[in-house]
This record gives sequence, structure tokens and C-alpha cells, in this order.
Amino acid sequence: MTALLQATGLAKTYATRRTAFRAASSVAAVAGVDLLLPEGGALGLVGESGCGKSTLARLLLRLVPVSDGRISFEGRDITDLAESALRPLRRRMQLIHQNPSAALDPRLTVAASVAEPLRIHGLDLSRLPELLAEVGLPAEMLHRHPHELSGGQKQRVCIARALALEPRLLVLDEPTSALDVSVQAQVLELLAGLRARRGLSYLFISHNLAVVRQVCDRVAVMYLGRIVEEGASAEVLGAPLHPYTRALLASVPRLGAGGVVARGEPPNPAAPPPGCPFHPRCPMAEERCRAGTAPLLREVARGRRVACHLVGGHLVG
Amino acid sequence: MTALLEIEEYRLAFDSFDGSAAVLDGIDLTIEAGSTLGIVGESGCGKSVLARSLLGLNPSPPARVASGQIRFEGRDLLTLRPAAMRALRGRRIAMIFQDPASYLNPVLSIATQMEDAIRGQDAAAGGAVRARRAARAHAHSLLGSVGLPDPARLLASYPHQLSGGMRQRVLIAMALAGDPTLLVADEPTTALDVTVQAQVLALIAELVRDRGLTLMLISHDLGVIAAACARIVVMYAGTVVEDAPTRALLEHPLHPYAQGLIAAVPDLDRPEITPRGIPGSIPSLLSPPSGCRFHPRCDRATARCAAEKPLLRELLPGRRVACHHATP
Amino acid sequence: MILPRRLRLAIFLLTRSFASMLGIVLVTVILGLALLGPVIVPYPDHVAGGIDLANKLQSPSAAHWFGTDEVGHDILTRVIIGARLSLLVGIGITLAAAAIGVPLGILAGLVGGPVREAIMRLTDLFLSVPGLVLAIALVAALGPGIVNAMIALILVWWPGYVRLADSKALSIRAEPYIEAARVAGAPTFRILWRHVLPNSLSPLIVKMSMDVGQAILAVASLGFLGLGAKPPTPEWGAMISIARGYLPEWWWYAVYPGAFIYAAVLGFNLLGDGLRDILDPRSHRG
Amino acid sequence: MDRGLTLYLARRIGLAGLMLFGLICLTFVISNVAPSDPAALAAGPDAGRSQIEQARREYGLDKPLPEQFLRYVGDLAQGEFGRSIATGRSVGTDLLRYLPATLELCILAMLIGVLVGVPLGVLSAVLKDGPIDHVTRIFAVSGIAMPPFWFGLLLQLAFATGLGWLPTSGRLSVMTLPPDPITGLMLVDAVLRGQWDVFREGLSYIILPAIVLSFPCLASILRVNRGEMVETLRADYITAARAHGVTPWRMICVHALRNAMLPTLAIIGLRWGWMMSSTVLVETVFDWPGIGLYAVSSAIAGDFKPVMGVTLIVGLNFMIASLIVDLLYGVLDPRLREG
Amino acid sequence: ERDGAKKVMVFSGNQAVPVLDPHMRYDWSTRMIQQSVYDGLLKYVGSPPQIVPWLAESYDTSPDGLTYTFHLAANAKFHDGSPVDAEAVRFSFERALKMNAGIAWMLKDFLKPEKIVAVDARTVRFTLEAAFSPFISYVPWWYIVNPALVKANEVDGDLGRKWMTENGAGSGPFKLRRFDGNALIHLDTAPGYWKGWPMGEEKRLGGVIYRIIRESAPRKAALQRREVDIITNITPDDIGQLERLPGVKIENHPGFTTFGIKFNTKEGPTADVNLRKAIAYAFDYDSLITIHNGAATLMTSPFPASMAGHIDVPNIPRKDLAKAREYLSRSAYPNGGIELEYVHVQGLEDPRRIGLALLDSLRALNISVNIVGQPWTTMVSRGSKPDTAPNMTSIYVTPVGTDPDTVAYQYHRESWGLYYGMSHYDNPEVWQMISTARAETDTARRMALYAEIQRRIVDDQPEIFGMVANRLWSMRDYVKGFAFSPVRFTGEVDLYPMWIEG
Ligand SMILES: Nc1ncnc2c1ncn2[C@@H]1O[C@H](COP(=O)(O)OP(=O)(O)OP(=O)(O)O)[C@@H](O)[C@H]1O
Ligand SMILES: Nc1ncnc2c1ncn2[C@@H]1O[C@H](COP(=O)(O)OP(=O)(O)OP(=O)(O)O)[C@@H](O)[C@H]1O
Ligand SMILES: [Mg+2]
Ligand SMILES: [Mg+2]
Repeated sequence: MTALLQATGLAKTYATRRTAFRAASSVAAVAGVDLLLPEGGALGLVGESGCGKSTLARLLLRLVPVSDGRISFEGRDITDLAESALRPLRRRMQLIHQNPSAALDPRLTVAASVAEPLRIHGLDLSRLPELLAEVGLPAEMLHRHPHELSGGQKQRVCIARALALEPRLLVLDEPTSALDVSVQAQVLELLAGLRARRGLSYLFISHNLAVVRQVCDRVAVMYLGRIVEEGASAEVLGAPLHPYTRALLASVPRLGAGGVVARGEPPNPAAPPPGCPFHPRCPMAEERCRAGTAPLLREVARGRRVACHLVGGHLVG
Repeated sequence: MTALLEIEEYRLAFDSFDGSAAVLDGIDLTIEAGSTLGIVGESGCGKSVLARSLLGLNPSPPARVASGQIRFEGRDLLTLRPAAMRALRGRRIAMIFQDPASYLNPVLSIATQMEDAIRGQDAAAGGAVRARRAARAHAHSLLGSVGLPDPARLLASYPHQLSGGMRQRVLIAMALAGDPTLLVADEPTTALDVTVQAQVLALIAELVRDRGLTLMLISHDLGVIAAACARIVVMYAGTVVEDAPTRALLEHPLHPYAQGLIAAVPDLDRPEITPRGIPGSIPSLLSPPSGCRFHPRCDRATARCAAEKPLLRELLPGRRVACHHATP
Repeated sequence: MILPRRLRLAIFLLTRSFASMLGIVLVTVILGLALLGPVIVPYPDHVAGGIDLANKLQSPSAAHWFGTDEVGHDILTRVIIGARLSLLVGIGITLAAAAIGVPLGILAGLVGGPVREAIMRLTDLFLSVPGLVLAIALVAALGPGIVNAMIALILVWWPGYVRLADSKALSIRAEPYIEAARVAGAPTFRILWRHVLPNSLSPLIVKMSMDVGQAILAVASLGFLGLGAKPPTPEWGAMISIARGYLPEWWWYAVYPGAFIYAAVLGFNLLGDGLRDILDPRSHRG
Repeated sequence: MDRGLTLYLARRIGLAGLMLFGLICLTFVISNVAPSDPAALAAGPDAGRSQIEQARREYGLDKPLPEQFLRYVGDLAQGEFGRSIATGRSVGTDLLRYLPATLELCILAMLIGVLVGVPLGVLSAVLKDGPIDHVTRIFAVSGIAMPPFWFGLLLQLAFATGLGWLPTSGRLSVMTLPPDPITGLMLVDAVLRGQWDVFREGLSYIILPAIVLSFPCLASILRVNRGEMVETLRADYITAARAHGVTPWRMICVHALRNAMLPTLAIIGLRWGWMMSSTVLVETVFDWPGIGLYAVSSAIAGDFKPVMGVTLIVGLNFMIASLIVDLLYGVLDPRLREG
Repeated sequence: ERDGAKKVMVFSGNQAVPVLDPHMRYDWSTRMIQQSVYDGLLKYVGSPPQIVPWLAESYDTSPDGLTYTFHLAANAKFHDGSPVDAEAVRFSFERALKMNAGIAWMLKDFLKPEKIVAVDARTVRFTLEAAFSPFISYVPWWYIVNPALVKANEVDGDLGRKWMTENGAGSGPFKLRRFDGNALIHLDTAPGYWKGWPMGEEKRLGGVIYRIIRESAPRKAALQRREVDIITNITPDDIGQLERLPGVKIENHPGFTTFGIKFNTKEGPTADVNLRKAIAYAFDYDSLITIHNGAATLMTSPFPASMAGHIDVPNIPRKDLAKAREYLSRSAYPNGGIELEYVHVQGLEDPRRIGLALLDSLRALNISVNIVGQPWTTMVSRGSKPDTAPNMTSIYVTPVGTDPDTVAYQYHRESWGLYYGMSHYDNPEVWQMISTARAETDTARRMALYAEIQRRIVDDQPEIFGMVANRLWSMRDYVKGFAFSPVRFTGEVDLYPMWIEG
């Protein structure tokens, strides 16, 4: 397995401008992420709102300027590539947005939207009907405008548009969270089929653990801009090590309701707590969690990494 | 147990340029006092419209009640005069909403908003309106009762200074201001993170238990409903398709739509089962399908389904279903 | 099949509103007068400068519906021909201002950084002097005349378009479909041309419709101050300016041109309002 | 005042200073593209060549343009606006004399605009699509479409000439002495000095121009306020307030209006800036001795120093207004106050 | 209006009085106030204008025309009570010459400050650099200021200029009470005015208010409502309306202000005398009269009719299309087809209308006219050079004195580039005659020269000789003592002899 996409120490800091009543501040949306997506793999990225999932996805695609760290794609460092040099690479890495309604230009028909990437790269337009068929859209949809489609159909159009360039990597930023469950299942089926047929690699972002478990073979859990646990999805979601992962799993509503593990809510990323960022909400927090720097992401077992002081060797083996 | 709320043959349409959309098409359901009822259904099936109907909050026009009755404590809400409806809001029926961020007024302090709600309740009750100071004291205690620390500081703050969970708790506290009997919660946790969602659901469960509230909880997340409600009503395109106790529904759904819905939810604990989607998408309510509204997506549909609207019938004790083909 | 629906919706929204209908009627009438003016006016000679001192300052009559002015010109004739000028000038100013302002604004909003800062500061500078005063200064300096008045007004008008286009571009830039275009590898110019511009068009059209009215008003204002069109060009504001000396006895002289300015500006503003109702997706709700 | 606010103010004021400088450059350029010879104006109609040359020297018009510019900027820094070429009077003194009259007019017009515009906007929004709403909307568009000079003439025709209820023009009748200035605003001074008959008379003079000046402003306020109220009344938090049983009166006047007032405030600020320039027309019609009239008569005479002075004052006024609006926004909108 | 026991007369016009200083500037409104606050050595009165003694009881002229000696009245005193003595006269003339503004142009080439001598307290002697016959005709406009007051208010050697802008330092019949040059000027009658009052102490006014109302409609309305007693700047079209008002009368007098359309005789098509003649014959002169509702008279010479030395030049053009076409055919543009620019002062109504009449007239010659209103400054600076001067410029000129030289000199080489010299009239023979005439002391010979000058100018047609418009005032019938004098400017009246009856 070779690495299709790799990030080391990736960080993004947003600075906010000062206004009359607010001082300038900075938000570390992503704070040092190491990540590896093998060719043909599907990596899930989970975490609460605002933890930096989308920012990370955009960093990896070089859609926002990188503050720190390196990104390599197909073994080539793309961190400092200029937009023009990046353009040919873009064909092989595509993005699917959370909200399909907003991701389609309201003035373009389905045909125009899907043809747009082909036109940009000067490719053959005749594949259009084929593309639509692949995502399960009838050809009569070609001349419709986005507002005449249902949510699921719009998301299919987005997927068709991304596939048009025959990418190797698909970054999916919560592709189903705007959809109904019945439609979500349809889209997940489609994604699974595509991956099997085309050998695509997925970076799949979601806050729905069950969906991630369905789609991905590996999962990374993010908290406040950091990855706190990473490993094979069956292991991470079946036997979580990090207290945060456990809290997440325990919070998923099920018949009869489980116990509440995490107190409070995600802290403001503009003023992250010292020490382990999770400590204020952690039921197991100790003195050492409250001070010093955030615990590092360590390999605690083969293919399993956790960033927690409390997870030690005793779990290994 | 007595019925607190009875909805009978309730039809409501929204008029627009494109025609009239039959958004609610003969809703029939009953909530017993002190019970918990969940309503699930895909987006746009009319859950929120139904909830808002209980408080007379649907804007009219475009909303138009076509027929039916909504009896609350024996009185028909649809024929109430605006003043009487106002007196009911918050005092007998309270509501909490989906997105706490947009349901709090961004430019007024929490104190002002709570005081206004409390004093509004006083006015509606017809009694003396308490002074702002007294109202504030009451607000203080309400905030405490929804588990918010440091209510005094909270009262002085503005919505944007609170986190999502806190805002939803504030909204719940405001809903409690009139000491209502029925609490309508329209997707109260959809905008929240899972961890916070669990906390808020626990709070609602606690309030229902401690205050003996009747709860009508709306969600599109079966998990949420299952965790909080004893009975579930499944809606599809403005109709009730199934009404059953929670466990029975989850384990043995009778209506094809309910079956499809349950099969579409991925289960974290059983990843080996691949969720299956329901083919097609919800119909336009401007020109809904004839007969059973689900029939175009249903694999069991027959000519009868297209021709004849199935009635909601009691198939098993305590279980009602609207399908020509449902069998116990 | 769908376009007809949009068209039907547009017609529905327009006809539903009395105000929009009034706007359309007024604009149509003004346009009609502007187009047919030279053909339908009773005394075409009175526009070219022919004077008829024997008939000066007549009150409205069958021969002169709106009366005559101080050199015996038929006021009706001049007011109708004035529509042509006002309309040309109003549309000219608006188009020119938009042609300068929109590209700058979209550039600013899309590129950001120091370019945007520079453009916006310049815009702020022009916006900080309320237009009329600056226009007066300019016309006074360049000398009165319709062309100079237009130049002055274009100069004070373009920043409004920069503002609008910039804010539109800023908000569209944040739209996921722009990101999608970038992901597809679209160069900036293509994004601008294919996505940003078409999607900013609705508010621009609304603004332009209203601005035609406001530009007509501004030119008339300059004319009223004696800084507009030169005689014998029939310009509404200048006519009122002269007519003012003949108040109150010859009141109709001032009243008719003013009523035409009012009607024209009202028409374009109502039309703009109506267009907003059609083009604004929010109004589709109900 | 906290440090952040001070810094912000400093930045804003710095920016305003920069803009003011830009404005000075702009006006200077404009005043020098004119093909006229200011010296000839300065020397008077019958002046001979030597007198024109003397005037040229006296006003520094013989110096190269950059030097003239530096001199002008230097004078401005000392609060000197230069001398009017046509009259030889100090422009600064003249501005000081005419500004209060303009301010008084603008303040009254703004009061009318806000006090009528906001309630009408609320009423119109609450009764949306009703007959009152339709009338108000046409009224509002009329305010923007009505040429102020024509409206002024019509009002004069109706109320002054026709009915004879009000005087046509000017600020006070010939024999009435204005009160000794305290604030410079005549009506206020009259009240402060207890000269009620002067106050009443002043009011009868100011009312027509104030109405004309306020009309577009009133209309804008009305439109914006109505639009915002309609939006706000649709907002979720208003639904929530209704669900919580907040009384309708309080809901409209506090919950909704408070939100709708923010954009309304912005338009008020903007309109205040524009109003100063509309005075050019209104003061011309009503012979109101303010800076607008001063600017127009100077511009027509080709006398640019006063025009430059007025432009600067109007620009400065605009900048101050927008600064105040920004600060008020912060006060009214808690979201802007802190993180 | 009343002020205590006395009546106050309210006069309204359109023009502001920005600067009161009599040595700084003048125009009709300014000079009206100056004339009221200040006295001159002599004064113009009546129609035709006469020069009468004022501060000077008499004056002598030396036979060579170089020395003028003025003998001052004994009882003249300034408002502060100090006497108007020879030193005050000397000081005032010196101040005016030094300031070199306003009136200075009239005398500055002939009078040097050091040549003014206060011989004794009541005698001043002026010695001119060269003989200058018009000298006396200018003296009435040189007002005498109070040296003590001026010196007391002098700042940085400005000769009191700043202070004098809004303050009076005179000996005239009125003194300032309130000065707001853009709105209202309130004058009180000077108690015990040294010259006394023609209507008698009984009837004299308590004061005069000059109120500026810029627009004619409100001005007329104010008269109608008796808010003001007398107004000026009324249009001929107003006369009919005003006359019909009860209790309102009109003063309508032939004036002194000539209106002409100056050709650019050096550059452009109008350098061709035939074209000029063609235009002059094509022009519809009657329109000048119609535009003024009859309240104007056509000029029969470059000089206004009431000026000394005026003759009716026989062949002055009147509308005659045949002749016009004939001249045109002799010009470089026999078929017309050209456009000429006609410039007038922006905002002035009559020249604009006359422009329209010209435009209408010249259509017969296939010549089109571009009517341009420009600020005075622009117009003057354009006119200062032949290559920028417009083809045609409409100009009003009011001679400040009754001496024919005042008008004749406008056609002299020295006047080139000045506003009345926009035609750059080029005829050395005529120039020579003008120079000779102004130095000539023999009246008969002078007048003969001026007759010839008028004929020669008309031949050269440097302008269209237009008309002299009547001066119009409208007043309540209780206003008495109005005395017209054409030598004053358009709206200017002599307030001194006026009073209100009843
Ligand atoms: N353009 C930006 N400017 C400033 N801050 C930003 C910007 N974009 C994101 N942030 C901040 O960065 C943090 C991470 O945002 P991000 O959108 O990556 O979170 P997320 O995990 O995708 O959340 P969600 O689940 O809600 O989509 C947030 O605190 C957000 O406020
Ligand atoms: N004010 C309104 N005007 C017109 N149509 C409306 C209005 N409110 C709701 N509708 C329509 O009524 C239908 C039901 O809407 P409702 O909000 O009840 O759906 P829902 O079941 O609550 O969906 P969700 O899960 O997305 O909240 C939708 O088709 C919607 O378009
Ligand atoms: Mg995200
Ligand atoms: Mg809903």
C-alpha cells in the first residue's frame, strides 16, 4: 500500500480582524495533524462541530493557505505549489460538499454543471450521459436546474461532477448530513459501489459514527484541531481508547438511552484550555492532564494511535 | 389515562403561486396526558407544520386549514380566537425549537427575553403582571431548574455569548415559564453535537418525569425518538402511516415506509447490516400521488394503492397503520 | 417547460402588485414618449430653437395643452422631447457607472488583499462626499452642459457599483459552488465570468433600474441649479429653473416638467422594486 | 474606555484623516481644471490688467500649482479655508456663519424623518399587504422620486402663495432679530433665551424646507425599516416569542424593532450624509442662508474656495456620521460588542 | 415696518453685499449701501444725471486740466462726531489707490497718492499726471472714510480691510445697525445728519432694511404682503401682474446699461467684417423689445442715449435679411453652414433668451448658434485673449460716469482683454481719436470727436449694438421720494431722499 495523500504537522490558524469592540484574535482551527491515506483506502474523520474537520479537508486539497506543515499527494510535496501548477493535480483530487444545494451554481443546468470541469480541462463532453448514468440519474435530468432536483439528486450531480475528472482521491465533507436517512442510505450505497468499481480513495468526514463505520476502513477522531485517536474503524469504534471517543460513542442515542459520559460542550477554539484540550470535559482527567502541553498522538498498538496521557502500555498487547 | 390532545382529520394546505400544497392530509392522533409521543418522518413531511398548528403559529396566509379539529383539553384550538390562543401559548402548551441560535433574539439579553416571556404569561393568565424584578427572580429559578450554572451571570448575557447547549436550555427554561402541560419539542437536538444532544435529551426526560409533562417530540432521527418516547407516530408526506409503541415499531414495523425507514438507518452496533435506502424521493405536495401517498416508492404497491387512500386502522391493540397490505 | 413557470411567476408577482404595475406603465409611457417624441409633438420646431415671442407665456389651451414658455415655446413639446434626453442621460450614466464599478468591485471582492483595500479606499473616498456637492463642483469647473453633467455624475456614481459588486462577490466567493469550481481547477477569470458575474446580476439589475431614475433626478437637479443642459436643449430641470422666475402667476410652467421628472423617477424606482420582488429568491416563498 | 476601543477609534480617525486628505486633493484638482481665471474674479469687473496681476499675487495664484496646494493644505491644518476669490472674505468665517443654519435644518428634517419614518415603517410591516401598506409604499417611493426642488416650489405655491399660511423663504422675518447665539441653532437659542415668539416665527419659516429636506430621508427610513421589520417578523425568534406568550405590543416594539433598527440606523447615518448635500437644492429653493446656498452661489460664480470648503465640511460630516453609526451599531448589537 | 416712532423702509433685491468696504469693490447692491453709509466729495443725482456738490461745496479746475482743488463743507462730520476734513479726504483717496482694487482703476493712471495734498483743513488739491477730462465724473464714487476708525482697526498693515468688510466708517445719511451681507442689512438713519433731510426731520425714516430675497417669486409675494416696501430685479413679464395689484406702483425708467453682443474680431469666422455685418442685419432687434415687454430701447450708437455726446448713428443695422444675405455672400461663408458660439453669464435670464432669439434669427443664414452659459470668471478669462474669446459674447456694460470717455475707452487698445474689450477691436485711427478726446479740455471739440468715434465704430461692427433695458422697481404707493438716476447701477436706488408716507 502506498500513501496517496500524506500530511505531517499540518496546521491552520485563522486570524480575525479587529473591530470596534473586538480585539484581533486567532483560531487554531487545525493544530498539527499527521495523517496518511493509502491508495484505495477510506479514512473516516469524525468529531464535533467546529473541531476542524472541514478546515483539514480544505488544507489537504490546498484550498486554503497552509499555516504550517507539509502535504504530499501521490508522493509529491504540494505544500508550496502555485495554483497554476496545482491545476493539473486537481483532476485527481476532488471534493464533495456537505450541502449539495449550495454546491451547485443555481444558474447552471445539471448538464452545464457536470460539463464544467470537462470544459476547464478541455476534455471530451460526450461522456456526460454516461456520468449521469453512473450516479443513477436519468438522462432527462440533464436540462434541469438545481432547484428542480431533490436533495439526493443534487448530491448525485455533485458526485458526477467530481467523477468527471476521474479522480483518485475523493474528499467527502459530510456528504449525507443534509439528506434524509432513506436518501442517505442511497448515497452511501452509491459511494460504496463507486469505490469498488473505480478503486477510489476516500477521505470521509462525518459526525455520524454509524455512517463512518459503514463506509470507512480507518477512522481518525478529531478534537479541537487535533487527532486524538486513529485506527481501524472496527477497533476505534468497537473498543475506543480515548475518553473522548468513548464519550462520543456513549452519546449516540439508542433505545433506552445510554449513560452520559462527557460533561459540557466543546470549548471555544480561540481560547483552548491548557494541557489536554479535552480535560475540562473528561471524567477521568488527572492533574497531569490539566497542565503542560497537549498529549502527543502515539502509536499504542499496531496501526492504532491515541493522544491521551491515561492510555498507556497496559492496553497494548 | 385521558386524552390531552386529540387531532382528528386535520387537513392543512399552503397556498402559493404554484397552487395549493396539501401539507397535512387528514392527521389523526391522540396524546394521553402524561405520555411521551414521538413523531418521525422525512424532511418536509409536515412535522413542524403539525407542531406549529398546536400553537396557532402557522402564518396565515399562506396556511389554510381545510378541515378537522385539534381538541386540547376538550377545546378546539382551530376555532379559538387569537386572544384565547395567546392565553394558551406557553401557559398550557409550550414549544421548543430546532435551532436554538435562531430562536433567541440576538439583540436582547437573556433577562429581557425571559422576563418578557414570564410577564407575557402573567398577562395571558389574566392576573396581575409581576414586576420586572419579580420576573427576573423567577427567570433565575427557571434557569436553575434546567441545570444551568450561575443563572445571574447568564441572565445578563446575550445569546451569542452562550454555547448551543446552553441556548437550548435557556429556550427550555422559557418554555417552562408558564408551567405548561404539554411540551412540544420540534427537533430540539438536531442542531447540537451528539454529546450535547445526549445531555439535552436527558434534561427533557428529567423534566417530563419530574413535572409530569406530556411530551410531543419531533425528530427525523429514530434513535432520538426511541431514546425519549414511549410511542412513535411515523409520518409520510402529510399523513400518519403508522402509530405504535416504540419497541414494537422498531422490532416489527408494519407499514412498508416504516420498514424502509428503519432499514435505512445504519446501526453502529451492527455494522455488518448494510442500510438500504428507499428508492425515489418524497413527492411534491402540490400534486401528491393519488391513493396511498407512498405507493410510487413502495415495492408492494398494487393498483388499489394508487386508487384508494388507505385508512389508519387499528391492526393490533395500540397499533394503527395506514396500509392496504399490512398484516399483523 | 420550466422557464415558462418562471415567466409566469414573474408576471404573477408583477401584476399582483399595484406599485409594480404603475412602475411598468410609467416607464413604458416615458419610453414611448422618448421613442416617438419627435413624431408626435405638436411643435417640433420649438425644440430646435425656433422662438415665437408673440405667443409667450400663454396659459394652457387647446393649441398649447401645457401652455407656452417665456419665448413662446410649446411646453408640451419641450417636456416630451425632454423625456428623450432624460432617458438617454439616465441610462447612459447608469451604464457607464456600472461598466466602471462592476468589474472593479468584482475584482476587489474576488481577489481581496491589498488590491481590494486600494479599490475600496478609493471608493470610500468618493462615497464620502455626497454626490450632488461633488457633481456641482465638477460641473462648475468643467463648465455647464449635458455632457459635463454626465461626466460628473458618472464620476460620483460608479463607487456605488463597486460596493455592491464587491459585497456580492465576497458573498458569492464564500459559496461552495465557487469552491467546487476551484476544485475543478477553474482559473480566476473563468470563475468571475461564469459564476460570480451571472449570480450577482439580479441585485445589479435592480440597482440599475433604480439608478436610471436617480440619475434622471440628479441631472434634473443640476439643470435646476443652472448646471445642466444648455439652451435650447429641452431639459426638465433647467425648465423648472427658468420657470421658477415665473411663479406663481405662470405656475404651469414649473408644474409640468416637474411632474414628468417625478413620474419618470417614480416609474423606474417602482420598476426596480418590482424587479427585486421577481429576482429575489426570498419573495418566492409566498 | 478600553484599549481596544481606543485603538479602533485611532485607526478609524486615521483612516478618516487619510480620506480627508484624498478629498482635499480631489477638490483641489477639480477647482483647477476650471478654465476660468480666478484673479479676474478677484479684481472685480472693471479692473484693469495691473489690478488683475496684483490680485493674482495677493491670492498666491501666480505660484506653481504644487506650491498653491501645499499652501492650501497648510492653511487647512490651521483651520483656514482660504479666502473667497469673489468676495475676498474668509471662507472659514463664512462657513461658520452658514453652517448652523444648515445644521438646524438638517436636524429638524432628520427628526421628522425618523419620527415619522420609523413608526410608519413598523405600521406598514405589521399591516403588510393591506391598504395602508400599499399607500405607504407608494408614498415611500415618492419620497425618493420627488425632485426636492419641485416639491419645494409646490409647497411654496400651496402654503405660502396660495393659502398664505406660511412664509415662502428665508429664516426669519425682516424685523425679527434672531436671538443672541448660544448654540448657533436659532430655534434652540430662542428657547434657551425664552423668546417664544421668535421660536414660533422661526418654526413657521423652517417647516417647509425641513419637510422637503426630510422627505427622501423619511422615505428611505420608511422603506428600510419596513423591509427589515417584515424580515424580522418572519424570523424564528419572533415565532418563539409568540410561542412564549410575549405580548404583541412588546413583541413588535421591542423584540422586532430592536433588530430592525440596526439597518435603519445605517440608513439614517447615510441619509444624514446625503442630507447635507440635498440642502444645496432645498436651500436654493427656500433661500435658506446655509452652506448649500453658499456652495451653489459660489459655484455658479466660479468661486472655488467656498465650494471646496463646503465639500470638505460635507465630507467630514459624512465621515463623522458613519463613525458614529458604527459605534452605535456596537452599542445596539451585542454581537459586535465582544467575542 | 416701524422702529419706535419712525418708519423703517424695507427694500428687497436678489444680490448679496459681501464686502462693504467702499475701496474694495462695488456692484449695485454694495454701492447702494456704500452710498448710504458714506459720502463722496460730489454726488450724482437726477436724470439726466447731474453732479452736485456734497462733501465738497465747490471745486476749481486749473486751465491745463491738471489741478483740481476741492473746498469742503464746514459742518460735515463722521458718525462718531469727528469732522470730515481735508486729511480724511486725502487719506481716503490714498487708501483706495494703495489697495488698487474696486474703484482704483478709474483714477490710478492719472493720480498718484503723493500728489494729493491737504492744503488746509477744508481744502484738498489733486494734481493729475496728465490731463484727464473725465476726472470729475469719477469722483462721486470715491467715498470718504474715517481715518481714525480705519487706523484703529488696522491689522498687519491691511489698511483696515478686514474690519471694513462688515463695518462702516462713514459720514453718510445712514449708519450700520446689523450687517449680514447674505441675508439682511439694517441701516439706521444717522441722527443729525450734517446735510439734513430733504423731506424734513418729521418725515424722515427711522432706517432702511435691505433684505436679500434671491428668487423673484417670493420677492413679489413679499411686496404683495407688505413685508417689503420696494423691490427690484423684477422681470418685464412681472410688470403687468404687479401693476394690477392695488397699492403697488411701478418705476420704469430707461437705463444706462448697454447690452451688446461682442464679436471676436480677431479670430475665427467673426474676424470677417462681412460676416459680422451679415449677422447684425439678420438679427431680430424687435425681439429685444418683445423680450422686455417693451421696457427697453434699441441702441442707436455704441453710447447710451443719455450719455453726453451721444448721436444717433444713421446706418446702424436693423433687421434686413436681404442686406444680411448680401453681406454673407461677400464673406468667406456665403452659404452659412457654420456654428458660432454665443456665451452669456450663467444664470442670467435675458441674455439666454436673447441667445435664443439670435439662434432663431441666424437660422435664416444657415448659421447655427451654440448657446453657452459660463461663470463670469470663465467668460472673462476666455475673453482675455483673441484665440480663446468666444465668437460672440453677450455683455452688459454700465458706464460708471456720465463722461463719454467711459464708453469710448472700451474700444481702445488698452481695453483689449477686459470684459468690455472682448471684441479686441482693432482700429488704430479710432484709438488715436479716443486718446485725443480724453485729454481735450474743450467740450465742443471733444463732442465732435466722439460723434466721429461713434460712426467709425458702427462701421466696423465689432458687436451687435443691442438695447438699453429699462430699470424696473416695484413699490408700495406710500413709498415717496424715489429719484431715478441712470448713472446708478441696475437695481441701485438712492435711499437718502426716500420716505414713507402716512
Ligand atoms: N474562514 C475562517 N475564518 C476564521 N475562522 C474559521 C474559518 N473557517 C473556520 N474557522 C474556524 O475554525 C474552526 C474549525 O472549523 P471547521 O469548519 O473546520 O469545523 P468542522 O469540524 O468542519 O465543523 P462542522 O462539523 O460544523 O462542519 C471553527 O472554530 C471555525 O470557527
Ligand atoms: N410558511 C410556509 N409556507 C409555505 N409552505 C410551507 C410553509 N411552512 C412549511 N411549508 C411546507 O410544508 C411542508 C412541510 O414542512 P415542515 O416544516 O412541516 O416539514 P418537517 O417535517 O418539519 O421537515 P424538517 O424535518 O425538514 O423540519 C413542506 O413542504 C414545506 O415546504
Ligand atoms: Mg464542516
Ligand atoms: Mg421541521
